[in-house]
Amino acid sequence: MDLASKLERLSLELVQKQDYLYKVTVNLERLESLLLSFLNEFGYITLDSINCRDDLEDGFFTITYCLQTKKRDHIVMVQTKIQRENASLPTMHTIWPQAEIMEREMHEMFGVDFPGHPTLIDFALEYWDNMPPLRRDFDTLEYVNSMNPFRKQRGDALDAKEEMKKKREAKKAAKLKAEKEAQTKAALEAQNNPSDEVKDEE
Amino acid sequence: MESGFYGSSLDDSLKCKFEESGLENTHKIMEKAVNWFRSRSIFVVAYGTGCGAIEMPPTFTSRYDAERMGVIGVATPRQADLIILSGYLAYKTLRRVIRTYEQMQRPRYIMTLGSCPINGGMYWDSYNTIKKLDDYIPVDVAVTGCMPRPEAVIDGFVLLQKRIKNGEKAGWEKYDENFEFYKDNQKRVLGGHIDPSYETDWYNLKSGGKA
Amino acid sequence: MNSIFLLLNLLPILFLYQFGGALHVELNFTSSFTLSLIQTPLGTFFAYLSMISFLLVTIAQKSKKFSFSYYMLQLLLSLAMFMIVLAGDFITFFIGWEIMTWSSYFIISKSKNIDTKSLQKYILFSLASAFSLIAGMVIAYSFAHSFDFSVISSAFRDMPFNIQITLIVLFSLSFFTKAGVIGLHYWVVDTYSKAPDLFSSILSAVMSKMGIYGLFLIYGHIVGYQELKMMFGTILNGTNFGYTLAWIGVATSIIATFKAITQDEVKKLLAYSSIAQLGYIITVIGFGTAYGVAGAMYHTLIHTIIKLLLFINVAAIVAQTGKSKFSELGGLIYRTPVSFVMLLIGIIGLAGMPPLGGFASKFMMYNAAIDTKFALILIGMLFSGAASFLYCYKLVYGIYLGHPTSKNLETTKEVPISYLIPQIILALLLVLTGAFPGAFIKVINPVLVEFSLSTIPYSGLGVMNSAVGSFNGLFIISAFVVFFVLILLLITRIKSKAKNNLNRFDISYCGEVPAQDTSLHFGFGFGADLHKIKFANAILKRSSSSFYESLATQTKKTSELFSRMYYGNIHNTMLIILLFFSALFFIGVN
Amino acid sequence: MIFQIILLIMLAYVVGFIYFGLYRNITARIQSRYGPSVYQSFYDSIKLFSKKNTVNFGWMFYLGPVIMATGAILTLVLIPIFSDSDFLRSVTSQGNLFVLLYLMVLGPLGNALAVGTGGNPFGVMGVVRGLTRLIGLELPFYIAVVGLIIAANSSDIVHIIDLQKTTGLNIINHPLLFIGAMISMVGFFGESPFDIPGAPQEVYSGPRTEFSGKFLALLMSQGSLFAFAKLVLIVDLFLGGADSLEMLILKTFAIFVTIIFIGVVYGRYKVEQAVDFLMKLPTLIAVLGLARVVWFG
Repeated sequence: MDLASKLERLSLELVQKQDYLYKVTVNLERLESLLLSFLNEFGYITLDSINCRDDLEDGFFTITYCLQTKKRDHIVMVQTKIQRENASLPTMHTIWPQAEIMEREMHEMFGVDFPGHPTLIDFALEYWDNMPPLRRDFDTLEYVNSMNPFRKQRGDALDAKEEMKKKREAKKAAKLKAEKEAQTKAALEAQNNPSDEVKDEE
Repeated sequence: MESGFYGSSLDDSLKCKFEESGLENTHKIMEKAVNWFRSRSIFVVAYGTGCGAIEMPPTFTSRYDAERMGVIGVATPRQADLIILSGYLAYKTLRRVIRTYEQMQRPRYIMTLGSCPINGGMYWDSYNTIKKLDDYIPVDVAVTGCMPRPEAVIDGFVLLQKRIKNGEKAGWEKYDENFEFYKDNQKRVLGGHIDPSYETDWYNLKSGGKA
Repeated sequence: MNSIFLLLNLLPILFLYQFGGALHVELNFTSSFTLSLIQTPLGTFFAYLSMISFLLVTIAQKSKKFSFSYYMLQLLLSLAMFMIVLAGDFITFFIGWEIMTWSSYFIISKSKNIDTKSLQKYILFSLASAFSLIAGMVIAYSFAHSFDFSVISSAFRDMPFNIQITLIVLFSLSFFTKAGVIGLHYWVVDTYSKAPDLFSSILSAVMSKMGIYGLFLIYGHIVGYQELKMMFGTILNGTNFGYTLAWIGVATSIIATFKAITQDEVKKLLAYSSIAQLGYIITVIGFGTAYGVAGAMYHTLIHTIIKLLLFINVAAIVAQTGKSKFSELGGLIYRTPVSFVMLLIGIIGLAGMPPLGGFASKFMMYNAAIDTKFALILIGMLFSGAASFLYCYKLVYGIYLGHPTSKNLETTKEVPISYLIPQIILALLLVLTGAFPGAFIKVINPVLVEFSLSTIPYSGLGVMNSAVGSFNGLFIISAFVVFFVLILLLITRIKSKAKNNLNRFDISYCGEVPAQDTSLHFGFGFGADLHKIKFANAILKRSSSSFYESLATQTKKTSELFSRMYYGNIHNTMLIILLFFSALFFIGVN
Repeated sequence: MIFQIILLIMLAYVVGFIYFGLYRNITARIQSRYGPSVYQSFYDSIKLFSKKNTVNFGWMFYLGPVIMATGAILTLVLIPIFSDSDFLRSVTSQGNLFVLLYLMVLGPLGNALAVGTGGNPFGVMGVVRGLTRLIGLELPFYIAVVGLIIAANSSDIVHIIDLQKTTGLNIINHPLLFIGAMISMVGFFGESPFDIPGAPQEVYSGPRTEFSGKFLALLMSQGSLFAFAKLVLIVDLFLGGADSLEMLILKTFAIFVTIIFIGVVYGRYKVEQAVDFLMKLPTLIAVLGLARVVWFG
């Protein structure tokens, strides 16, 4: 592929993930210049999305920029890693205007800072003062239980699992019973009409 | 605290007059008549909070035609009697819903669609979705299902109409009586950034009112 | 000082009242040069109109400090108008006209907002008006050998047709400029909006009426409506002349109405509205029927009342808040309630709605158009009337309704009482003219006799009669009041607890709570749709300023050409002069 | 006379509300629905009158609907209802067609003032759209009215009705004027395609955004009175008035149904589209009718 050779000159490797999906991994220092060259030199005019993955165990965020050309026939993912603590990224809203809202969301959900971003304010959440909710060290369940406890049951509610089990067992028992009854009935009938068998044999 | 900021003014003033002249029965009949008219004409502001919003167009248009029961959609909360909340409510939505509800004129009713407003539904463990709507605003009719079909919604209308006709105690009266309870709950979940309640000076009632 | 000038302003009224219609003064300087003052019914009407206006404006001026020279100039102006409307000959008329121009010029130059360009515009157009007047005068003198109105009037019939036309055009141009007909209105808007706030009311209410008086004088008095009919022939039931003039008036009113809607400055809107209303008067003034004259005169009266009221109101608001744009004002209704009610009465009059006086005058004008079967003219008038609702609403909404656009508007106090007294008097006048339109018939009939037209039948104070129908102003206003009170009583009997004076932010705003700095005033929204309408856009995008500006540059270039002759080599200049004179001589010999 | 006025107002109230019930019913049938009860408008208005609280932004907000209702009732009273009898003849002779043309705008002005006081920008947006639309909307109607006045040489409606008894109905004599007036009427009734001022999807509810409870009920009531008045005006001007109650209802209902049928099938024009349209075809039609009256009539 043409792009692969171009990237090779920049000593970057293009990895094919699927037949329309490619990946480039780059370090943070070279990210901005690479994205610029993707736009200006390689013709990747569309920024699809900016994604963030929280690698809690390794202590960094993996950021992925998905780019497309005008043809829309394949996607290139530009991937980089940043530190989780005081995470910060260069803002792309001057290059792709749509990046403004994506970065705003990422700031809200992961707490990534974008120096120079004009509207780093509330996006979907209002007045959120807790840890950014999509970080993996944010204990959602605990938060939910403290903020929104479950409704107290009325008392007449039944455990669905056990009820289903009971129901199934009852059904099974009924089936077995019916089979047994059918067998005994058949046996009785056989005893009552022995001549038929004889006739048949004949 | 005063209970019922907007106590039933029409009924109270009339009641006194009728009682003075010994005509309690007339008052009762009048009240019944008014209740019947109220049940026959319900203006709805359809607040599409979640996926259930998609069930409202068929309810109000040719297929199911809620208008034949006197239920018709309006655009502003000022004119509405009933607000339909169709689905889960995020905190952000809740703030707007409270605002819309407080802008409606009494008597006012709330109907919810789906299980999310009752127990969070499939969003039960979301960091951003409330689980019990009736903690924050009084729900009159909850139509269950995920999502309820228009028939179920119409069934909800019928139930509401029956209640209005019988003069049962409605949610708005509970809201006025337990205003502090509701406001405390709202404040707990929405934090300190709760919208001003213009119809009752809630802040001054709690702090400046007594001092 | 104010009270002294107040008394001085009362004097002419007493003077007029004392003479009671029999004023006739002649000052003979030589045998052929006489200054005369004659009191005609028409002149008396205009004299009272301007004198009372000056009196009311002087009352309003008490609240602000004005210099002695300002008062003197204003007094001079009122004297000049007194001279104009009572003049019996053209010399007196012209002297009054010039004093009016110059005294008003000096008053306008005292304003804080005025710039040189607007002043130049004003004086240039005033001078053009005067020149055209004096040209007409000289031509008329050359035939009549007198400046006296009656002599010229009788001599007019014997003049050649082209001289008659020239005279009518010259005089009309002069008075059109004063009244601000479209095309000649270039000075009006700037001058009205940049003059001292209270003086704008005089400019709009009184000074423009001098143009109307002049038109009446020419068409009714000097030429005579019968003569106009004979000169130009008839179309439908009216004259050709009236029809042409009516189109000028209708175009003026329609264009000015659309322009008014898009203005952001309050006084500019009022200035354009003034042009539009004078357009109505010019429409009917040339019809040459009793109802046309009556409509024009009634509307003159109503427009004077309304424009005084509105300009004084706006002046008070500007003085109180320091703001003069719709986008900077708003939400003053509960701060200045009396002013609001006054403005409301003013705009109901301006829009011409019953039961106030504005309707009676419009009714008269419309009936005049029906009487002459000028249907398209009438539709044009109705059309501009319908469009005028927009600027009327903009006026009241932009200033008083909606939301305050700045902090200090929330603490504004009611305007001083001296501003309110004239407004209340004018509002009462407006109500009275609406309730008793028949009273005006008594005023108008002597004028109609003066113009040798048929008189209008009179049947009761409240009834306004016209050729094609009548209406009872008193009945309508009393029925309105009765129904209003009844419905108000009914609705207040319905007990549903209404929380009075709700917080202004508690509005249905899609579930949101507007913040303190959310822009909620719709002041800019007016006229936005108008630009998308093809017809309106065609009017709005054109402007007379480009024409006048190109005229100015052309003049400048021509004068540069001439000035080049005087610079450089003196011999060349001498040579050119020599050649010029020899050429003249040559032509002369041949 | 006072008794007659009260009778008239009650008649207009009932007939107007039933017409609006029928309007909703007919619209529903056209959209293959059942539609509400015919008396639905009564239910709505009684319910709104019995609302327990009503927002109020101050005295001008309070007075606006009252002015609007006053304008409607005054209009109603000044229009001759019956052609033959002396029913309210002494009242209707106090006004004429020009008074009515301007009275019809007085109510909306009162409403506009209240909307402005309410301070809702959506409401004011609706009012401005309404007033802008009025520029185009009144044009064909004015032309039609002027044509009739010139044809009858009188602005007195009673005279226009009387004249039709000898010369024949105006709808036959001046069909072009009738078409022009009817197109305007569609807009005066707030029907599509000229229903932009209160468009619910765009400007909330337009001018009515902040009105609730008894104010909204008052607006609805005056709306039905006013609608009846407008229908009677059209009947008087073009259909020769009515000499009995049955004829009145028959004729007004015919006009009303026509307007509904026009309104149901069209989409909504933007303001500028509406004005542009009204200034072209309907105005042209009406001007042709007018030219016929002035030059050949």
